[in-house]
Amino acid sequence: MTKNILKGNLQLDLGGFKLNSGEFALPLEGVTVLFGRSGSGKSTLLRAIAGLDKRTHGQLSMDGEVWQAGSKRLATEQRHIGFVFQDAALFPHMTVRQNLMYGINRLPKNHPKADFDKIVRRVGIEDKLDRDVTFLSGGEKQRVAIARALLMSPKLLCMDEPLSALDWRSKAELLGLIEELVEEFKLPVLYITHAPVEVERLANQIVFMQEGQIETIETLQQSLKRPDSPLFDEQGAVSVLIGQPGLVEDGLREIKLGDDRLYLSQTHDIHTHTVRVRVLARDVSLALSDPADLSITNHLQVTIDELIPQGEHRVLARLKLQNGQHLFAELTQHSTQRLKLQQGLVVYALIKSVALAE
Amino acid sequence: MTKNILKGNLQLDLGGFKLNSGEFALPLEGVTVLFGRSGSGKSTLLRAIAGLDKRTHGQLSMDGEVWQAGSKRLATEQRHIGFVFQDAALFPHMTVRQNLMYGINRLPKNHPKADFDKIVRRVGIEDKLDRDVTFLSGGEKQRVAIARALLMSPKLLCMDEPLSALDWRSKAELLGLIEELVEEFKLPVLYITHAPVEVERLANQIVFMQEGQIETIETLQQSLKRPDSPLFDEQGAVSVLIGQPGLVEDGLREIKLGDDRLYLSQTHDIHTHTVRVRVLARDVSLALSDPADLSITNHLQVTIDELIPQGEHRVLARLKLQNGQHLFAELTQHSTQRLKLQQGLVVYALIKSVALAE
Amino acid sequence: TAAVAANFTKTIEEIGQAFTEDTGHTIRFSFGPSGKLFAQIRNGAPFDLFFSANEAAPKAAIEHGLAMEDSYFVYSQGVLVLYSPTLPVANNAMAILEQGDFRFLSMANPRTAPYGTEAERFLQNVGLHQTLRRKLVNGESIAHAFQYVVTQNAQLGFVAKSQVVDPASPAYNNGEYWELPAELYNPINQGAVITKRGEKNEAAIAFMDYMKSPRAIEIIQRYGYKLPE
Amino acid sequence: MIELFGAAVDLQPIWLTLEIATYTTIILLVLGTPLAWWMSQMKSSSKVLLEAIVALPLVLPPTVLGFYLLIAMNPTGPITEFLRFFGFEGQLTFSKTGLVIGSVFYSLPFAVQPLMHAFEAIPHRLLDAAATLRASFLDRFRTIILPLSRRGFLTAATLSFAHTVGEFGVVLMVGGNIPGETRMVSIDIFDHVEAMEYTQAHILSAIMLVFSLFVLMLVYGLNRRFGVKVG
Amino acid sequence: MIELFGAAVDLQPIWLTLEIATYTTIILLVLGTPLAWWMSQMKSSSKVLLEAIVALPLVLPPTVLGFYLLIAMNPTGPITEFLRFFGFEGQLTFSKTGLVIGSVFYSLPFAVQPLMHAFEAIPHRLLDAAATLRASFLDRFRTIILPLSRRGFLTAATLSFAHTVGEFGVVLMVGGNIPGETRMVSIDIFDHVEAMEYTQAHILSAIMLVFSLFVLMLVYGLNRRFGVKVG
Ligand SMILES: Nc1ncnc2c1ncn2[C@@H]1O[C@H](COP(=O)(O)OP(=O)(O)OP(=O)(O)O)[C@@H](O)[C@H]1O
Ligand SMILES: Nc1ncnc2c1ncn2[C@@H]1O[C@H](COP(=O)(O)OP(=O)(O)OP(=O)(O)O)[C@@H](O)[C@H]1O
Ligand SMILES: [Mg+2]
Ligand SMILES: [Mg+2]
Repeated sequence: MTKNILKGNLQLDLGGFKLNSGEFALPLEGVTVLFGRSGSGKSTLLRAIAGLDKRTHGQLSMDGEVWQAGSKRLATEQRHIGFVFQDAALFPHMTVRQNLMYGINRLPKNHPKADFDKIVRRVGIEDKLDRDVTFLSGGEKQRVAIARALLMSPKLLCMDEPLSALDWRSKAELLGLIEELVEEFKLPVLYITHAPVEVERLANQIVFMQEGQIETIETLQQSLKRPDSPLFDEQGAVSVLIGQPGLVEDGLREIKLGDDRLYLSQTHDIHTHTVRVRVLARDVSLALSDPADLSITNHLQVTIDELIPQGEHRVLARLKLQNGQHLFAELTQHSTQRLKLQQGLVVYALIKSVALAE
Repeated sequence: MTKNILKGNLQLDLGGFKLNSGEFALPLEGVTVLFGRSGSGKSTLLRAIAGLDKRTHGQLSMDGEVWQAGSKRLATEQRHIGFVFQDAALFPHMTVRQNLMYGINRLPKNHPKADFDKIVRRVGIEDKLDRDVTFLSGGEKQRVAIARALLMSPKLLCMDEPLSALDWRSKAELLGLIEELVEEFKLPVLYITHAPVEVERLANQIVFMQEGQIETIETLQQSLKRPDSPLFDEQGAVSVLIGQPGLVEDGLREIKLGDDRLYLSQTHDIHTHTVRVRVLARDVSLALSDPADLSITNHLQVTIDELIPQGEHRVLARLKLQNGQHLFAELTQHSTQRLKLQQGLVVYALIKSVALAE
Repeated sequence: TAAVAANFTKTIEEIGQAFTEDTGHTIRFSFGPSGKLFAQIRNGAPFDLFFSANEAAPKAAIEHGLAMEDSYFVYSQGVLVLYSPTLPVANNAMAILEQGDFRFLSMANPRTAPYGTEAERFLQNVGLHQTLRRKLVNGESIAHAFQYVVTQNAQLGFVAKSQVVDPASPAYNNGEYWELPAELYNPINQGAVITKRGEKNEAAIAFMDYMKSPRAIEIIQRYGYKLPE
Repeated sequence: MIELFGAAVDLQPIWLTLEIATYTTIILLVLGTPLAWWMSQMKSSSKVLLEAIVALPLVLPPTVLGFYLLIAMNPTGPITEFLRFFGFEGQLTFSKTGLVIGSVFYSLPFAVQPLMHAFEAIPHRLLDAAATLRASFLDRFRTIILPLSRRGFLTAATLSFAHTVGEFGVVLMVGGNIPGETRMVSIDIFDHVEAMEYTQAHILSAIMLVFSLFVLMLVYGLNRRFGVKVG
Repeated sequence: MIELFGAAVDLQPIWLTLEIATYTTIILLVLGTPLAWWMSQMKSSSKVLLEAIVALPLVLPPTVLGFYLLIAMNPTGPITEFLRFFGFEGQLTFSKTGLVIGSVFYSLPFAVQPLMHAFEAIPHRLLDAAATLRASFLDRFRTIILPLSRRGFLTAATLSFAHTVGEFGVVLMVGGNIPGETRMVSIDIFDHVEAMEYTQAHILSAIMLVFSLFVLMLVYGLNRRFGVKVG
């Protein structure tokens, strides 16, 4: 079956840089993140997939439809894609509405039409339709760009660092929005980002790139298991726990993790069926016995799976929850020795509710 | 005494924006941070102080030397200042060395000369002197810009968001560098930043600006005491504990806070006499009794000074350490009630060593 | 259409009007330097008649088979005068030239304009060419030479008599002029031909005849030209 | 023929000049646009050669350029032959068509250079974005490139227009100074000067100067007011 | 006087042309630089007026411009009086000095426009940085502005030079066509055409064309190779 599979092998010589993807076959469900250092060719690959570079060679097919064969290329405007650029790339000489209608006016007659009002409302730009795009804030611009792409009812949505030019507040808002839109519109998405937070929130699978080549393709869980995951940055190791949202009581949101319960100090509405809870390893402490008298709300019984020594006298503990998910805790060597922690020991992982981010 | 005092009252009409500082007198010791929203006029004020805008009016004197009197202005090149711009502003048609020598060659004969080799080494660009500046990385460029300014042996160093264009790794490195240079060269610095982290690491005093006016001038400690301090961002409230560095043992760095001890999981050399330890309120937990069996290393006996309800069912607890310094802890309302916390109660503040940043 | 050397502009326009009054035909004129008009005729310009300011161009046109050989005739002769707005040239022209107490003497370019060639010949004949050589400035045409004098960039100059006797001219009654003795230079024959194209153009042929009519001759003389004996 | 300040001034050459300049400008924009776009997208060193060739009309004295155009456009010359191939009949030189062709050659650099710079300044991602929104190349050209290079078009149009108005050598050579057909105002002024009719020359010059100053100010003003900022 | 292809060609006008064009270019750069800088720093609407005035020489037919220069530069005219004030003696018209002054007027827009655009493109913070490094205004101009607007200077110089070489009307009017003194190559070619000496005209034209193409390519090539990227 080639349904919803993007497969191919693309080459592109830019003079100073050569893209040579190697064979790949991406089952397109949910969000596929392209991840890699700056200059590793993520944007080049995404542009090649979108047909934006004439010099592309190789094979590419989507859902069985051939997009590239040798140097023959289906023109970008013939592929059913949407594209969101880092800097929004809105047309400066048009209003917001004209930007949105630009693509719609060019859809073939028989192409399914998206619900304009719904998307505009969903993205939150219904009161800005007649504004000049030049005077929008960065976040507003990116919302318009996302709406413009969604309105094409694309079979594949490409996003090249859509949040990286925004300040942290807009970033947080738009990240939530994208997460919801992806689930709501059931759109396969190819997403480029440098930010582990975005990967952890959005990714189903991750394409790791290096020097113009696809290195590996992994699921999020696979790549978060490695203690040296490229996804870990200055905040150190991270675990993502996946659960079902429960009720809100007393200002705490319950998250079901099998039989365990996690409480988040976050009460806003959740529109998705599963929630990802991102836990920094440095926010997790361990206790030998279940402590009372402590302001820390979450006490999860876990088994120590492995103790991985890090640099600077630190230890990363990989813990197994009762439902099999894993969790990292970052500790000092000193504490590890003091508490005589070792593999197989059953301990309590303590996580402050206020430190948890959905 | 007007020694090392920058005082004045500056006006500047930019058409769409009016700067009207109001009377100010800044004792110039250590780092004075200009803080305020984007567009509040920080850069405009700093440029006016440096004499970079001809349209400036008002009074300004530095160390008793008149820099501005009415619309009469001492030219920028006559003021003994150094200036580091956000984007380095290196001269693209010169090598690194030529950039550095540019100012030195223009110093008056009797002006104290800075030690070229020392500064270049200190800033870490000794192996890049003959490189073309266009091919330096962002962090390297900013190092050159800092060296270029230091080499002027200025009486006042102005820095307008020197780190904001850098990635987090360069940011961290350069922040440490600036901190050390400021202490080492005993330079009064005027520093603009949006980033609370930088304020907390560097500031002695903070000038808060709003709509072209100076609102208040406070010390760092004063402004961190307010639970609604403008310095708190998406990471929530922050406390800065000031202590003396002790020894490193077992991978833990001891910090003396009066009789209390704090342990940081950081072992790199410290070149300064005091250390600032930045503690996020969300990283602090409270326990009614001093718990054993816990991986958390730091247990400080504190008194609850005040419990300040926040939004979203959270509570901010202001705690007093035994040496009088204060510390914030962010808790859920739920925990506050469960532990029956109240003002005056003596509790234990728990802080993970790995969560602490110098 | 008749292609006419620029210096003859006003004269021929007046003749043209008279021609229309007398015969009912109309004729249009295109003005330009003779050499350029010739180049244009060679490249297919729609000119039926060619009134040149020299003999060479119409003869060359005949040689290249561009014009009717038997139509050639000299329709007028230019008269050279020495003109100056400031110096008393009317009576002491030769003395002034011999003293050379002036900075620039303007004339037309001897290479391209017959007025220039003949002015040069005059100077050679009176033996002043060598002494005045450094004071000569060349206008591209006789009109140009005249502009130099009238704007007082040159103190005096060899110009056409037609330029100083025209009541509309800025030189009319402004300054003095001296007519050069005719024996000291060759006649400046201005030749005309009917082009190959104008061969069958009745109006053109009629105009060519009209140029020889008394009324036309009167106009030509009034504008300061001579006719060949 | 009207009376101005006591002198009879023929306004016909002014109208003709405006007509020729208008045609020339339109043709230059039409031909110059693809040429300038093509040059703006070139990366190779052949761009250098092309830039130099386009700038050549600047170096040649206009009369000399006119002389060669006269030869090239004569009834058996290459340009006429070329146009004849497309069904053109008649003669190029000494006609308005010829004047326009001559002016087009002469003012080419003034149209191509501003257009090329305008095209070079258009951010490529806007075109990419338009492609992902299903716009074909011509569609993108019409809806993105043209509106965003409005300033360039304005500059190209004014410079071409002004340069054609002020043009003399080519027009005199190629046009033949035929009243009502190819006598443009620059030649007319020249003729007046030659015929010692200085008053008419002054009046015509003043009209041209004031008119041009007005047009140029209008254009530069619009340019600043409506200059589309991109990026 | 040399023999080329069987025709006697006088190379003197070529040397003279290069000499005049060189002087003109130098003077234009010297005078155009402060003017262009001043215009580049203007914000107000008076910039529009100034831009239009600088562009005016484009609109006037060069011969007409030449005629007015002839009036303005005559021995009692305003320009001569002005220069006399500075100790100048002698006459402007019919001299190299006059030719250069005429060419300067004529090519002014070609020098000022590229310089103005180059100056407008220099990031202001580099000048601010230089001021904090104790460079006075003239010092900043010399060490920062000049090197960073090298491309603009190159363009201004080529355009001015090329335009002066190709210039005809002004030079013809003002110069007086004195062999060895004011006979420039454009007039020489014109004279050959007038005198029906077509071979010489072709040879001179070819020399000018090849030379100019070569110079233009050199300049555009250098421009691309060494173009300083700022920002
Ligand atoms: N049009 C181009 N011509 C030549 N080289 C190019 C071009 N576009 C990109 N490159 C080079 O190709 C390499 C890969 O670029 P690309 O933008 O794909 O990287 P990336 O992984 O997206 O990096 P980033 O994370 O910084 O966006 C870089 O070295 C870049 O300089
Ligand atoms: N040269 C100028 N002319 C007109 N307005 C200006 C000029 N420079 C700045 N402004 C305006 O003055 C206001 C204050 O600008 P300023 O750069 O001082 O703010 P800031 O506090 O430094 O902001 P940021 O944090 O974004 O750097 C802004 O609204 C800005 O648009
Ligand atoms: Mg990229
Ligand atoms: Mg600022």
